[in-house]
Amino acid sequence: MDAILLQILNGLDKGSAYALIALGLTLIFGTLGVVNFAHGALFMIGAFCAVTLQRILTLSQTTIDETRTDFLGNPMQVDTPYVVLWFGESTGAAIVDWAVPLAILFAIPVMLIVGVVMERGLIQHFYKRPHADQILVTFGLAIVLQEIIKAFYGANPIPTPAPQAFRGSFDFGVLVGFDPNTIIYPYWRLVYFAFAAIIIAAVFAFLRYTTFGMVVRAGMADRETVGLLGINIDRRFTAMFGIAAAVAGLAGVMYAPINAPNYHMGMDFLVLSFVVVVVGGMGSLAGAVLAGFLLGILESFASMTAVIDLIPGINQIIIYLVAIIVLLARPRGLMGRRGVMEE
Amino acid sequence: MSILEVKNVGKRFGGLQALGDVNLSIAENSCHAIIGPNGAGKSTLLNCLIGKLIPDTGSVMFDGQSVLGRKPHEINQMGISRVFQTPEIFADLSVWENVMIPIFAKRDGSFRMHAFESVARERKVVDGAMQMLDDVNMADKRDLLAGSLSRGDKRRLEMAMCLSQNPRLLLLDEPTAGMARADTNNTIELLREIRTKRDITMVIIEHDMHVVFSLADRITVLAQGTPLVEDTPDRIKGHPKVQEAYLGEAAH
Amino acid sequence: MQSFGRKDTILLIVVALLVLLAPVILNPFPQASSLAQFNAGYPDLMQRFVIFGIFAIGFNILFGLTGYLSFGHAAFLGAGSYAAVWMFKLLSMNVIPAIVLAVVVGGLFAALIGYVSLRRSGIYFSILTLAFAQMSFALAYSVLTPLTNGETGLQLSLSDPRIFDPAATGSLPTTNLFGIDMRATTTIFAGPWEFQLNAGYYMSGLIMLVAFWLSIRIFRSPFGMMLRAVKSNQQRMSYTGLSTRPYTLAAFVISGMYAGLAGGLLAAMDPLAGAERMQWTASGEVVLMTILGGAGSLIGPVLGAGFIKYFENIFSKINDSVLHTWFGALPDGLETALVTLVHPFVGKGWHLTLGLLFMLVVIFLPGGLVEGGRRIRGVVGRRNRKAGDPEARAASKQPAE
Amino acid sequence: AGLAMPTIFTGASWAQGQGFTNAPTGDTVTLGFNVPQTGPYADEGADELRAFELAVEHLNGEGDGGMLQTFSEKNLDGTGIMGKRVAFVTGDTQTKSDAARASARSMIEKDGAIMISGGSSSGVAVAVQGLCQEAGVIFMSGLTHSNDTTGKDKKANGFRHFFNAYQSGAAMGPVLESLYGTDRRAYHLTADYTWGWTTQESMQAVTEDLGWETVNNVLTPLAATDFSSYIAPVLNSGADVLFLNHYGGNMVNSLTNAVQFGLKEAQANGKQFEIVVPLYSELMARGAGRNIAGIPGSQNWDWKLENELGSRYVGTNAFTQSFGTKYGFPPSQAAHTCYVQTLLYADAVQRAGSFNPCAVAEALEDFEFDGMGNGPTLYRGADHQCFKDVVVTRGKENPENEFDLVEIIEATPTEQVTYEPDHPMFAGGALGECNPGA
Amino acid sequence: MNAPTTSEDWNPNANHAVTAPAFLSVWNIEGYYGESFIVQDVSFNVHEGEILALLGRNGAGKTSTLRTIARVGTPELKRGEIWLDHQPLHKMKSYEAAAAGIALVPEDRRIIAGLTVEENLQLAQIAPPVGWSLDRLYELFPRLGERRKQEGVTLSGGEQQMLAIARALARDIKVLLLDEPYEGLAPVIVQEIAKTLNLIRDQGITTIIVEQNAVAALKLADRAVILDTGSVVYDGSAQEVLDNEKLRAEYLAI
Ligand SMILES: Nc1ncnc2c1ncn2[C@@H]1O[C@H](COP(=O)(O)OP(=O)(O)OP(=O)(O)O)[C@@H](O)[C@H]1O
Ligand SMILES: Nc1ncnc2c1ncn2[C@@H]1O[C@H](COP(=O)(O)OP(=O)(O)OP(=O)(O)O)[C@@H](O)[C@H]1O
Ligand SMILES: [Mg+2]
Ligand SMILES: [Mg+2]
Repeated sequence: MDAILLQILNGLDKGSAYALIALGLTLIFGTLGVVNFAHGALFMIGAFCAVTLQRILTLSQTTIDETRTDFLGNPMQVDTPYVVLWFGESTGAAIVDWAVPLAILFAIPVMLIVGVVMERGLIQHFYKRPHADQILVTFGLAIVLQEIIKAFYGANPIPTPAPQAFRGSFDFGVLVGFDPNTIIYPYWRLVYFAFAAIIIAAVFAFLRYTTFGMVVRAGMADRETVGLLGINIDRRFTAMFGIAAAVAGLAGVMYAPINAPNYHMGMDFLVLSFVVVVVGGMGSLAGAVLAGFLLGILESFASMTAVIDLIPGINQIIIYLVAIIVLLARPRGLMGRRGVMEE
Repeated sequence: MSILEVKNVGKRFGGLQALGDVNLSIAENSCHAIIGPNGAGKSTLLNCLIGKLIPDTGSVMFDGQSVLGRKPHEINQMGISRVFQTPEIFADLSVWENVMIPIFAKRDGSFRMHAFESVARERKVVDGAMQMLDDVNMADKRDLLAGSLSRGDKRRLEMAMCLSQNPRLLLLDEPTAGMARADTNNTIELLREIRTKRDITMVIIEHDMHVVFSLADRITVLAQGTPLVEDTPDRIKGHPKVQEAYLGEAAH
Repeated sequence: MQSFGRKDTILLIVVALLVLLAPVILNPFPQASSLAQFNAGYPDLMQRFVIFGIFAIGFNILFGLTGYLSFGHAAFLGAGSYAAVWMFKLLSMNVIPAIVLAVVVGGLFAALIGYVSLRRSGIYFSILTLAFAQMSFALAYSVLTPLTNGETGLQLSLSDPRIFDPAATGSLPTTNLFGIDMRATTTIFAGPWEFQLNAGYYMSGLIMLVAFWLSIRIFRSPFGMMLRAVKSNQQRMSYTGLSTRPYTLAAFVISGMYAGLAGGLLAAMDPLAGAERMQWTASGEVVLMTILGGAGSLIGPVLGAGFIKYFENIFSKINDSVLHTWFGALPDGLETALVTLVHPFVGKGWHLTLGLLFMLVVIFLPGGLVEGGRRIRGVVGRRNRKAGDPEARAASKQPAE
Repeated sequence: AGLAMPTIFTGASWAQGQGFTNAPTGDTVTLGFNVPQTGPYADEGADELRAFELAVEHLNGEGDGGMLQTFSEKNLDGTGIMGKRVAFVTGDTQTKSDAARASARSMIEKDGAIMISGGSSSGVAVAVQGLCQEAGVIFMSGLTHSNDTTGKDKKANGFRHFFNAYQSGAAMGPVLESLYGTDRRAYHLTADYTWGWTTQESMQAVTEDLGWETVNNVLTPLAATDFSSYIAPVLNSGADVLFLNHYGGNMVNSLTNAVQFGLKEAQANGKQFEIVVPLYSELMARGAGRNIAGIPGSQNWDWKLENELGSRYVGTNAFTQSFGTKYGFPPSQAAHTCYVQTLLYADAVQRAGSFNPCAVAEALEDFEFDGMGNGPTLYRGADHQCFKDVVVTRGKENPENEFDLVEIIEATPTEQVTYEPDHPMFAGGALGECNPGA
Repeated sequence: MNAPTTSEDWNPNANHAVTAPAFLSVWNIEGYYGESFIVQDVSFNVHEGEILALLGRNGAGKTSTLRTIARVGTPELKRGEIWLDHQPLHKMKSYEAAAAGIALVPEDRRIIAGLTVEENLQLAQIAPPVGWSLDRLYELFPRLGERRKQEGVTLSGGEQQMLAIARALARDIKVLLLDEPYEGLAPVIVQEIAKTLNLIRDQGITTIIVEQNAVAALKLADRAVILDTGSVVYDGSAQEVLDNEKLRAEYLAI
């Protein structure tokens, strides 16, 4: 029982990550109809916003300490971050410590710019082109973005810890009456869960309580006619792209403490996010979120020893197996709309 | 002897009873027109005949066999072809490939693995397609992409595709809408000619009364999903209820 | 028009000549020159060109004609490789049984996956195929290790039964075609040039020509026309009395057999089958090859395959010391500047170059590399036709009808 | 000679004339360095490549000579190998066996490489080793830790300097005992492929010999990025030690996740909960950041060895000095093993007096040497595995900079990590005969 | 083939920008679909409040001309000018032209998939200027009111036509371009729409109507322009076409 509760909790958290990543993709892919293979790269850039801010905050003044030597026997260089010099030891350290949350503020404008530039500079020429061309160009772009990040940050993961206050975990089990240590849960993951909920709610509210969503959907179905109705659909598509990039980027920022970012983390999530979006159903935000949670929870269950013992290797394939079953049982995924990317 | 027997067919869309309780019997080799106001359920009825929709109630018998429950391609292989209200063609193929495909379908059935023969060597099919395009005055456009045709031409092409199959029952959903007058007249001629040359039954939906009265042997008036009257053209023309609800001044 | 006409015959002859002369054409630089780095005429790469060409040709039959975008074709390639290596382990080092079984296994596997996946179309189909391939990959890497040898890949070993061959002693046997060693190479030294004629390459090349010829036949056949009809309007097709599923399934199986063939040939040239051959990136690669070359065109996919493999194998090997030899003759400052400039795009940066080229090709050549060829021909042609300009303009003023 | 008649030579593609593949004809000899330049191990590959370049420099008499001065054999004098200047080509394995083989084949077929070295994973090492065996060139593997490389997949033309999973286990046993006692309950998370399995198997065998109990072993998918659902049940399982049999990105992520779940601070069975990572690398440690502090693991070599454990490990400082001077940071164990392999190959050629792979192999087999930073070492002839001390390390609590992440606990002496060639974990393969390619 | 300049008050040599002669002027426009030259040097004028019938056989280029005026992407306008009430339409994109007061009811209706009837109408009122209220439109087409929650594309053919016209009226427009508005409509509805069009004219809206039912269109129209293979072959009063047998037979085959 507690094991199951634990995995549900785990699955919810994993699911919130999947849902958040898929949400950004579904805005571009499910709504604008652009097969965006660069989505993973956007997620990755988001995570590297956190890394970059961390680097900026730890920009250091280098002094030579003659009393110590480095590995080659030369006098040791000592780096002191400027923030520590300026604000004093404790405040400076606290600012560095809070780099990831601060990176949210940093990432929003960066990602909006990245999204808008990407749409204006490239994607806008591809709305009418075949999906195959979109795949090729966005895949090319993803590689280029990835390689640029690699050139600056290397291929190795870069640890980007959460603030001290959110390290460690919370004994959830005790709260609901289990023995200590049965259901523990890292604080940062609770934060991630809450953050995902807020972003998802905000995107839903935006699309639901403004006409924006309707216009964009209409524009995707028939750009020409929407233009005839006096609507500058290009601008809205650009805005949508910017929002989607920001959502993807924020998902990445918050993910950085969970797994140290590396330059190919986007590719690792790319396939998964497409699967989530399609299982959820093309054109449905709710579907993407639902599918994210569904797959997250099922993946957690499949990692239980009892389950693996029963079906060896199930944890390797569970996501794909579920995807196949869902798509066979429901022609358009969980809640897909008719006519979106069906041919 | 009736070739198509529609009994008690009903179809609902959510809260809307699109077809109430339709009974229709269409005589072999006749031309039967269905007219009625917009949204009366005419296209829906045709959809039920070709397997695009499955009616909620009732039965549809074609030549003694039930149509319901069969896949669209099986129904076509039974000998039913349809021209759609908005043209359904192979937009990315050339005009004459559009006409060849139905001929192949008629000859080879619903699937054949003719992967190593050459299309150009299929003389009969090629000639048949050319002949058909000649018949609808489109021979000069045979190499154009069907998708780049004007709307009237698309309609003519679709009709050629259906006719090239020599169907026993031809369902025409507004075949001349958007066609120039001259071509409308040609189409009427073509359909007449085909009727005299071959054994073919036609069901035609049209709002252009000129076409209806030139072709139809019998007319059913459908309104709100149920047949209002069924009679000969002359008597329909004079029918007061029809005039008021549907024809307006046009009949005068 | 749609027959195996003169144009197709010429195309086939040109391709055949290219395949025949590839060892020479691809080695344009003398062996000792600093540009020899760009030579691609060595057996391994030439084999890869034609084998991935086969893979892409097959993929194009499905994707180019029907528009069904499979993201799982690598699974058939991988299955073909495994089948072939098992033949080498169990039966004989002769490549014939291995290739035959690879084609059969590729086809059967494709029939299975296609039968299920083709219940859906569009993106839903793509994701279904992707899911199947990823499952195959994950299982081959882990649970199926007894069958696939997991991470390290399936290789020959001295203890294999190989019932039709004499027992191997000491060294591992090599693959052969009735005694012709697939690795046998004749090297021609012509002055400073060096050309390697390799038996395995010529066998693969011949098979590719046959595969290419078959694909032209399919493109020109009524079947090919039906596949294009599937892409254009499935509704119309079914109301015309055609059942679309068997057509798409047949195309899927045919392309699966091509993939199996390619997988078998890879193993025949180098008897190893690894799980990564089934990964989504491998499936993605054939998609990219086909689009890059020009989906739906006959020769495009082969060009795309060559393009990607060339960059993968040639550009990745250019390192800084190679750059220094190239620019060594220049003044020092300029040399360093040029090396720094080129450095990010070669060696470990070859991905960057490839990514940029993907973007450039698709932006400037919608329709892929074949479109590039067409444009070059167009420019040349137009220059020749300049004299008749007013006439040409008058002609174009005629309406389309 | 531009107008000379074409000469035609027929034979296996990579064997030309002298009885073995790619016999060097001019005044240079070409070595092929095949390392991951793209993908997750690109940084490791870059470090390997640096070491290779340094080795070539030293062989050609440039630079400060590095370990050539400390190496127990004195055959190499900075004039290349057998008087031929050393040239090299590089390639990208992409950490895929297929791509690695393609790259190696191009080095052999196109560039005439006589020896291939490098690699950063066992799958690639085994695949390329197989290829070199077929082609008839020597393979000096880089970083490969699976038992199989010199176990069931060993090849006559392949040689491994790096240690292996069995040796990790053997080395760590005593250390684990002294750190955590004999009454422990272990939980294993294991990457679900051959390297993971062999590592887990070794660790389980060793710890059970100490009297530890194995609570559970869970296989984790290769593609996993988030290990939370595997980590979460650990604390409640009754275990008090967690083994992460993961490598590279998997290890960084699983360790980060484990620390997030508070396992490092937790108490279980009345003891402090502990995490163990059997195979350690500097780059992984850097990726894991502060999470690695205090976590024990094993290494092939570390740049601090000579300073901390004395002159037994001579060579370490010489190498660190020349590497650090050239590149500005200390070398990793991957760099070290690649550097040493290159020198060992060169020396073997020199001693054999021939580039013929069979002669080289013979010179390497049962070769004993010293001064390469690992102390006295044996290249065993029976399986082409090096036997030397294994370094047991632990993440440093307060690292001074990003290269100073691990501290050495001890170096386990060679005897403790030596096993019989027919040990069951290594059974099932045969070296076969050396293949010169002709 | 040059356009016969039967339009009285228009001097082609005048400075167009300053002295735009009519309410809507189309000057020597040339439109291309890729390489194919479809709209070939078409010119005509429409006066404010006028109904112009644009006639011709299938493929004559009527739809292409209307699309060019509405500034839809294809056909591409390569030469010529279009002026609406001193505004240069030829320099605009379709949404700008729409804001300037152009509304096109396309021949294939173009009801937007995935939106309900009501949403289709709301969509038209997002960008200013807004025209008739939804209530008023439902009054005009009660059928649409009944079906307001239904997905637009599942309407019957005729209902879709009504929706397309209603959508144009939902905007405050100066010029209404109707591409075969009667197609697929029952005769009674045709009469209804004809009445509506008269009503619209009374409000000062200018209309260009393309119709295969030439007689119906001519009865409604003040003037007529006839196209043949992409060029203007007649420009004059509608009544004259109705009266002139020869003209009708030659260009309209009626
Ligand atoms: N899929 C559907 N969902 C909901 N309602 C539908 C659907 N299809 C048709 N309807 C409704 O059913 C009614 C009948 O439609 P149908 O297309 O059969 O009319 P019709 O007689 O062909 O009209 P028209 O002459 O205008 O083409 C219409 O009111 C239409 O809105
Ligand atoms: N997208 C296109 N690409 C190429 N040619 C086209 C395209 N659309 C139309 N055409 C061609 O342009 C010409 C004019 O077409 P248009 O649709 O304007 O005619 P129309 O007068 O509206 O005819 P209809 O009465 O049949 O609707 C036709 O010859 C048609 O084939
Ligand atoms: Mg209808
Ligand atoms: Mg038109």
